[in-house]
Amino acid sequence: MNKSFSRAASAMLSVGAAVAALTLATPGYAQSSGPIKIGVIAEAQAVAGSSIPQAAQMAADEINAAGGVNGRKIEIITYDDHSSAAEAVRAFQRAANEDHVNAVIASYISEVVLALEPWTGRLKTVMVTPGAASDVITQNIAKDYNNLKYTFHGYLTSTSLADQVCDASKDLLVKDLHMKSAVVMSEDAAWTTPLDAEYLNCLPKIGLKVVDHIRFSPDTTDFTPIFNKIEGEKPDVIVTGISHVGVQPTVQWKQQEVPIPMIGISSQATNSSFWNDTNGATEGVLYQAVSGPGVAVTPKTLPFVAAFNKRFGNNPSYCGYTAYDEVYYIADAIKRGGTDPDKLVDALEKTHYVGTIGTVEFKGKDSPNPHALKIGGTTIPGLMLQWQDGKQINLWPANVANGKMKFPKFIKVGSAD
Amino acid sequence: MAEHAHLEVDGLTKRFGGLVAVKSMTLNVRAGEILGLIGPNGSGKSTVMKLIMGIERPDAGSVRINGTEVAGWPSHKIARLGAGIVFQHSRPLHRQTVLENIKLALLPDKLTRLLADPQTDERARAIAARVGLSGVLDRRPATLPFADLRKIEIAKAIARNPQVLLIDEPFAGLTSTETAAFSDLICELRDDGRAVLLVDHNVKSVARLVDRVLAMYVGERIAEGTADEVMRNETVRRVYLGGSIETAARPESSFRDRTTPFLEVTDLNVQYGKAQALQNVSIHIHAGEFVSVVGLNGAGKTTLFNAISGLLPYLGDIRREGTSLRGQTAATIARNGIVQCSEGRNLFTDMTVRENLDLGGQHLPAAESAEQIAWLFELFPILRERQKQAAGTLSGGEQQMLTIARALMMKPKLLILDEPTLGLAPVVLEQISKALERLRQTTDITVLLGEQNVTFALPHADRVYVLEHARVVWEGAPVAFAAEMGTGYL
Amino acid sequence: MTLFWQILIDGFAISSLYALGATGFALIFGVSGVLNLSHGALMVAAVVAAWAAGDQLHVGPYAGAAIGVVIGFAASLLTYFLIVRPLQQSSKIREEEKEIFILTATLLWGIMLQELIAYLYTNNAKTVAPIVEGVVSIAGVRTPSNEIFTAIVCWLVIAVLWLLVNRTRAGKAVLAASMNPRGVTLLGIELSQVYIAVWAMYGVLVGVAGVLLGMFLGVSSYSVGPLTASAFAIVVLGGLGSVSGALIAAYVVGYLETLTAYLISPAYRTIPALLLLVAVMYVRPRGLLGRR
Amino acid sequence: MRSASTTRVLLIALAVVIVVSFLPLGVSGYILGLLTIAYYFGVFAMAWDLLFGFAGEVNFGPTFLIGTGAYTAGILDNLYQPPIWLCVAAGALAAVAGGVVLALPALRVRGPYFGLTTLVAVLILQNYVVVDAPLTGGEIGLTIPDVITISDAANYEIALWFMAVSGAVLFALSRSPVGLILQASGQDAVQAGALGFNVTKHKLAAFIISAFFSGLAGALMAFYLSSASVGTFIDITVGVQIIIAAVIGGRRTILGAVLGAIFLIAMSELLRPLGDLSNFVVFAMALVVVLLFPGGFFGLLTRSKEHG
Repeated sequence: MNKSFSRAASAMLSVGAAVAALTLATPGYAQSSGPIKIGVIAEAQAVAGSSIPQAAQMAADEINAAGGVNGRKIEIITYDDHSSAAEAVRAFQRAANEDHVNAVIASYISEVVLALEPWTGRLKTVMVTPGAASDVITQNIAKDYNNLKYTFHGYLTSTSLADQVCDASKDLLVKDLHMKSAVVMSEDAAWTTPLDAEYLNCLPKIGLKVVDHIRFSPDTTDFTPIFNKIEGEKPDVIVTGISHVGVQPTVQWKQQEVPIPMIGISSQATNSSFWNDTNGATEGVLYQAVSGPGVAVTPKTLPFVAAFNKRFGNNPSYCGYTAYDEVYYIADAIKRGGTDPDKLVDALEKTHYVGTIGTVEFKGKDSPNPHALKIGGTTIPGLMLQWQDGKQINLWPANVANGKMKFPKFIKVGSAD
Repeated sequence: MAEHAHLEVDGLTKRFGGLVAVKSMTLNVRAGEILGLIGPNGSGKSTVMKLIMGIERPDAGSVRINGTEVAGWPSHKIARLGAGIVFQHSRPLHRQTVLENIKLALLPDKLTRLLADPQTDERARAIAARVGLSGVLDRRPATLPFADLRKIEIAKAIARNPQVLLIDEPFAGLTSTETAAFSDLICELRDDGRAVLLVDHNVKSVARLVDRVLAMYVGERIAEGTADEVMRNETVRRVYLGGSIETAARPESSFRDRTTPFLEVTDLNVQYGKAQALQNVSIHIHAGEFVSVVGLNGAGKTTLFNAISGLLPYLGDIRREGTSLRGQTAATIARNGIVQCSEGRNLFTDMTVRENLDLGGQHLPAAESAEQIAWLFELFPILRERQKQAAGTLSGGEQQMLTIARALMMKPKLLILDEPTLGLAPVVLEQISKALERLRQTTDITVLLGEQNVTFALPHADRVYVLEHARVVWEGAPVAFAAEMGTGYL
Repeated sequence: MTLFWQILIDGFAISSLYALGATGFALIFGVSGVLNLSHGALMVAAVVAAWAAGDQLHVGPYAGAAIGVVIGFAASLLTYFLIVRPLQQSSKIREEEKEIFILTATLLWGIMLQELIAYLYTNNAKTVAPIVEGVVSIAGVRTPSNEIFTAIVCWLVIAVLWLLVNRTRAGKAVLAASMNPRGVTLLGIELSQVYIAVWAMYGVLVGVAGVLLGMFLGVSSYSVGPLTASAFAIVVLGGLGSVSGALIAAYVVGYLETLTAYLISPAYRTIPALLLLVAVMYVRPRGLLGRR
Repeated sequence: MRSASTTRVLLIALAVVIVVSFLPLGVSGYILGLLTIAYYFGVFAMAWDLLFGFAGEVNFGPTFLIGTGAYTAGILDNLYQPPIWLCVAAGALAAVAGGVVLALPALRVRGPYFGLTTLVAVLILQNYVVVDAPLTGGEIGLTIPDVITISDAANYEIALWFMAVSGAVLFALSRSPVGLILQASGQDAVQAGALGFNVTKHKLAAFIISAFFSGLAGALMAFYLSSASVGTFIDITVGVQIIIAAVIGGRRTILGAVLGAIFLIAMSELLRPLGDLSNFVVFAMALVVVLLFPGGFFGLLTRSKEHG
C-alpha cells in the first residue's frame, strides 16, 4: 500500500519535473543591443499561411544585407500555430515573454487574430496581421484604444474588400458588359457580415440590383442546391464572399456548368495552387486581390515576386505580400521610434510606406476602424484578377491590367461588346 | 397461514415476446424459513427471482414483502424495503479492497454522505468476520480464490440486513468443503429470522438446507413440499429422469479402435477466472460410438465441449486418433471433422435455412454439398419446406434441427451435440430423437451428446458419463444409470 | 415542379455518396464490432492520393482514381494490422474496456493521418480530376454528368458488395460472421481470415467512396472529423450493425439536408439532420433498423 | 485506513501544488501561461474522467459542457458587464443545465449510442454559435472585454489553485462513499440497484458535478484568454484532446488526467522545433501509450504488485 502511494507521490512530483524540464529548455534573454526580433505566428500547412514566414524571412534577409536597422540585424522567429487560437496564444506568450520579440506578425485567420488581440495589450507587444479580414479587429481597437493600440490590421477589412469588389464590378461588369442584376453568395460567417452589408449597400449604387442574398453554412459540401436556386433567379453575376470554402463551390460551379460568372472575394482563389487543387475548374473565376503575379502595383511588386519565386519555387500567397511589407515598415518604424512598444505604436501610426501592394497608411485613432489600412487610388488600389488557362490574369484597374476578361464556354454573358 | 409471511408472490407472470417465461407463479417464504426453488435450465426460476427483486418488471401478479406490494417498483426501492440478492456471478469492484467492497453495501443511498460513517468500518469488519473474510480484508478481489469472491457477494447482501434474501445457485463452482461452510452460513442467516429463497437446478444440491422445495418446469409450478416429497413426486421424476427408458447400447468391446480411441480426453482442467469449471476430467469416445455426457446445467458439459472444439485454453490433453489437438485453431478442428452443435445454436438468424446449410457445406465441392443437402432434407423434411425462410423465424425445434443439419453438412467424423433439447416441447424432442436414432443406425457417425434431460440422453447412448460439479462422477452403461445414479440426479 | 425534380436528383446523388461511405463503416462494425473513428482519415487519404497522382505524377483520371482506391485499401489494412488487431488480442486490457481503447486508438490514428496529409500536401481542399464532365438535362434540371456518374458508381459498388456478400462463399462467411461469429468458427471458418477479408472489402469501399467524394465535392484534411462524424451518425441512425439501416439512414439524412438547403436556407443545412438524430435516439434508441 | 491514504495522497498533492505555486518567482511568463492553460485542461480532463471512469459513461462531448460555460460567461460579460464572478457562476450554472440535458439520453441509451448523442450535442452547439453570430461572435470568436487580472503570475496562481481545489474535490469524491456507489453503478447497474442504490440519481449527480467543474473551468479560461471561440472551447478536436489526456494519464484515477493534460501541452511546446510535424509526433506518442501502457502514466507510476 505505502509503496503504491509513494509512487503516487512521485507521479505528482513528476509534474514538477516536467515543469523544470520546460524551464531548462528555454533559451536565455535577449539583449537590447542584440538583433531586432520579429515573431511570426502562422500555420505552415496552409497555403496562405506558409508564405508568411517565408516572405518575412526574405524581407529580413534583404534588410540585414543592406546593413540592418541602425546597425542591428533583424531576426525572424517563427511559430506554427496549426491555425488554432489556443496554440497561437501560447506562441504569442512565448514570443513576448520568452523570446522577447519587438513585434509579431500573426495569422491570416480572424479567429486567431481576435484571440491574440487582448494579449497584445496585456503583454504590450505590437502585432500586425498580414491577412485577417474581420472588421471586429479594428472596431475593438476603437472601443479600447489604450489597451489594444498595439494591434495593427495590415490587410483589408471586410468592408474595404466589398468596396473594392464594387469598384471593379462597376468598370468590368456594368460599364463593359451592361450587367444589371446580381446575387450575393457568402458563407455564413462573422467576417462576411460586414462584407455582405457593404455589398448590399454598394452594388445598387453601381447599378447592380441584388435579386437575392444567399448565406450558406461554411461546412457545406454540396453546392448544387445553391447554384440551382441562383440559376432560377437568372442574375447576370454571382458576387461571392467565400474563404473557408473555395475549392468545392468552384468545382461544382464548373461541373454544373452554371452559366453565370462569379466575381468577388474568394480567398482560396488567390493561391497559385488553386488551379491544381480544382483541376482547372477555376477557369474564368474573378476574384479580388491586393496583388497578383506579373502585376506591377508598385515598382517593388515584381522584383519581390521574382525573388520569392526564385527562393521558394512558388508564388507568394496574398499574405506573403503583406508580410513582406510588414517587416519593412516595422523595421522602418523601429528606426524612427525605437523598440519601446508605445513609441513603436506611435511610429507605426505615422507609417507612409510604399510596399508591394500599394502605399501603406493606417487610419487614425479617431476613425471607427483605427489601425485599418487606408484603401483606394493613392494607397492600396486593389486588383481584380481572373483565372485563365492556369494563370492569374489581372483585369482591373486598367493601368495595371495584363489581359482581357474571358469566360469558359458554358458562361453566358449577354451583351459583351 | 398463521405466521406473517415475509415474501408472498401471487399469480406472477412474465412474457418475453411470445414466450411465457413465468406463468401465474405463487409462492411464499416465511421468516426463518428456507425455500428451495428448483427447476431444470430454462424453467423460469431465475426470472422469478429477478421479478421479485424488480430487475425485470412483471406483466401480472403481485409481490409482497412484509405485506407491502412491490410489483413494478424499481429494484433499489425493493432493496431498501428489505430484500437482498446474491448473484451467481460475482462482480466486485476490482480496484477496491474486500473491506471497501463490503462497505459499499453499507452505504446509504445519499449524495450528501461524503465521509463514511465511522461505524461503517466496524460493521463491515463484523460482517466480514461472520462470512469468513477477516483474513483477506485488505486484499483486492483479483487476488482471491473463487469461494472468497462468493463470500463477498454474500457479505454485501447481508450488509443491508435484508429480511428476504434471494440466493442464486449458491454452490456453483465451490468445492465440497466450501459448500459445507457456505451451507452453514445460509442456515445461520435463516436462524436470524430471515426468509431465504434458494434457487438451484436440482433438489439434491439444496436438500440438506431447505425447509421446503418448490419445483418449476417451463414457467409453472409442478410440485411443492419437503425435499423428500418433491423427490418422490412423479412429475418431478418424469421431468428429470423421464419415464421408463429403453436402451440399445452396444458394448464398448464392439468398437474396433479399442487401444487408441477416436477421441481421448485426459486429465482436463479448465479455470474461469477463479472458478474451476473442469477438474481432472477424462473421457474417451470410440469411432462410431454414441456417448452421452449427462449433467445439470453448470456441471461443466459446455466447458468440456468447448475445450474439445479448441475454443478455450485448458490444461491436460485432448487427442484425436492419437494426435494432440493442442495448438490447432477452433476452425481447423472443426474443418477436420470434430463439429459442435453448441448450446446457443449459433445460427445465422437473418439468413435463410438454405443459406445456413450452404455455409455448413462450404468446404465441400458444390455437387457433394447438394447431395448432402438432399440427404438432410430427407432426415428433417420440415427444413425442406422452410428452406427459403430466415432461420430466425423458425420455431425452437426447427432451429435445433437446422443446427444439427448444418453441422452434418460438414460431414463430421465426430458430432458434438450440446443440450439439443433446451427449451423444446416434448413433441419436438420426439422428432429430434427419431432423427438421431436414424442417424445412428444408417451412418457410422460418432456422437458426443451433452444433456441434462436423461430421457433424451439415454436411449441412443452406448455409454454414459455423469458430470457433476466439474468432475466425472460416474461412467457406465445406460441401463445401469437409473439404478446407480437416479436419486442422486434429482 | 422543377424544384421538386431538383431536390429529388440532387438529394439522390449526395445520399448515394453518404450511403457508400456509411456502408463500409456499418460493415466493419457489424462483423468485428469495431467503430473505426479513423474512417474519415482513410477516405481523405484516398482522395489526396488520387489528387496527388493526377497533379504530381500526371496520370490520367482513371489511373488517378485507381491509385486512390489502392491507397484507401492499403490504409484500411494498415489500420487493422497496426491498431485494431493488437488491441483486440491484447491480454493487458480487460474485454469490456477494449471498446473504449479501440475508439481512442483509431481516433488518434485518424488524427495522425490527418496531420501527415496536411504536412505532405497542405490542408487545402483537393479535388480529384473527374472521369466524366459536362451536364445533361433530366426532367428540365441541368444535372452535372459527374453527379449521375457518382450515383451510378455508388450503386454499382453497393450492388457488387451485395452480390459478393450474398452470392459468394467468402462473402457469405462475412455476412454470417456479422450475425454470429461463434457460429462461423464452429463451421470451420477462420474468424481471423474473415476479419482480414472484411477490412479489405472496407478498404475498397472507403477508397471508392473517397475518390467519388473527391471528384464530386472535394475534401481537405479538415474533412477528416466531419466525414467520420457523418458516417457514425448515419450508421447509428440506421441502427448499429445493420447495413440496410445505414442505407436508409443515408437517404434520410441526404434528403433532409437537401430539402433544408432548398426550402429553408443553406445556412442551416445540417441542423435538422442533427435534431432528427437526437429525436431518434430518444424515441428509438436502437436506431431505425437496429438489432443490438 | 483507506481514508487515511486518501488524505495522504491529497497531502502529497498539496505539497506539490505549494512547491509549484512558487514557480512565478523563477520562470518566465511564457511558462506560466503554458501551465495556466494546462491546468484548465487538467480540470476538463478530470471532470471527464469522473463521468467515464466512475459513472462509466463514454462522453464524446466534454466541450459541450465547457463551451456552454465559457460562452455563457463571455456573452453575459459582453452584454451587461456584471461582476466577473457573476459571469463565471452563470457559466458554471449553464453548464450544469447542459449536464442535465446530456444526462437525459444517458439514462436511456448506452455505449456508442450515448457517445453519438454527446457528439451531436457538440455539433449542435457549434452550429448554434456559428449561426447566431450577433450574440456569440460566430466562427471568429467572441471578444470578452473584462479580465480578472492581466498579471501572468496571478493568472497562473488562479489556475493552479482552481485546479488544486477541483482536483481535491473530484479526487475526494471519487474516493468517497458517493464515488464508490458511482463506480458500482457504472460497472453493474443491476447489482447496484439490487443493493438499494438509486442508479439514476447517482449518475445524474455525476453529470452535474462533471458539468459544474467543466463549465467553471471553461468560464475561467475564457476570462483568462479574453476571448472564446469555437476552435478553443467547442470544436471536437478540443474534446478529443481532453479524452486523450485522460486516457494517457490513466483512466479512473482523476489525478492522472492532470498528468495527461500537462503532458499533451508540454509536449506540443517542446516539440515546437519540429514545426508542422509536432502534432503528428505528439499523437503518435499518445497512441503508443494507449497501445502499450493501457494504465496510462498514473498506472505506470503507481503500478503495484497485484497487477503484475
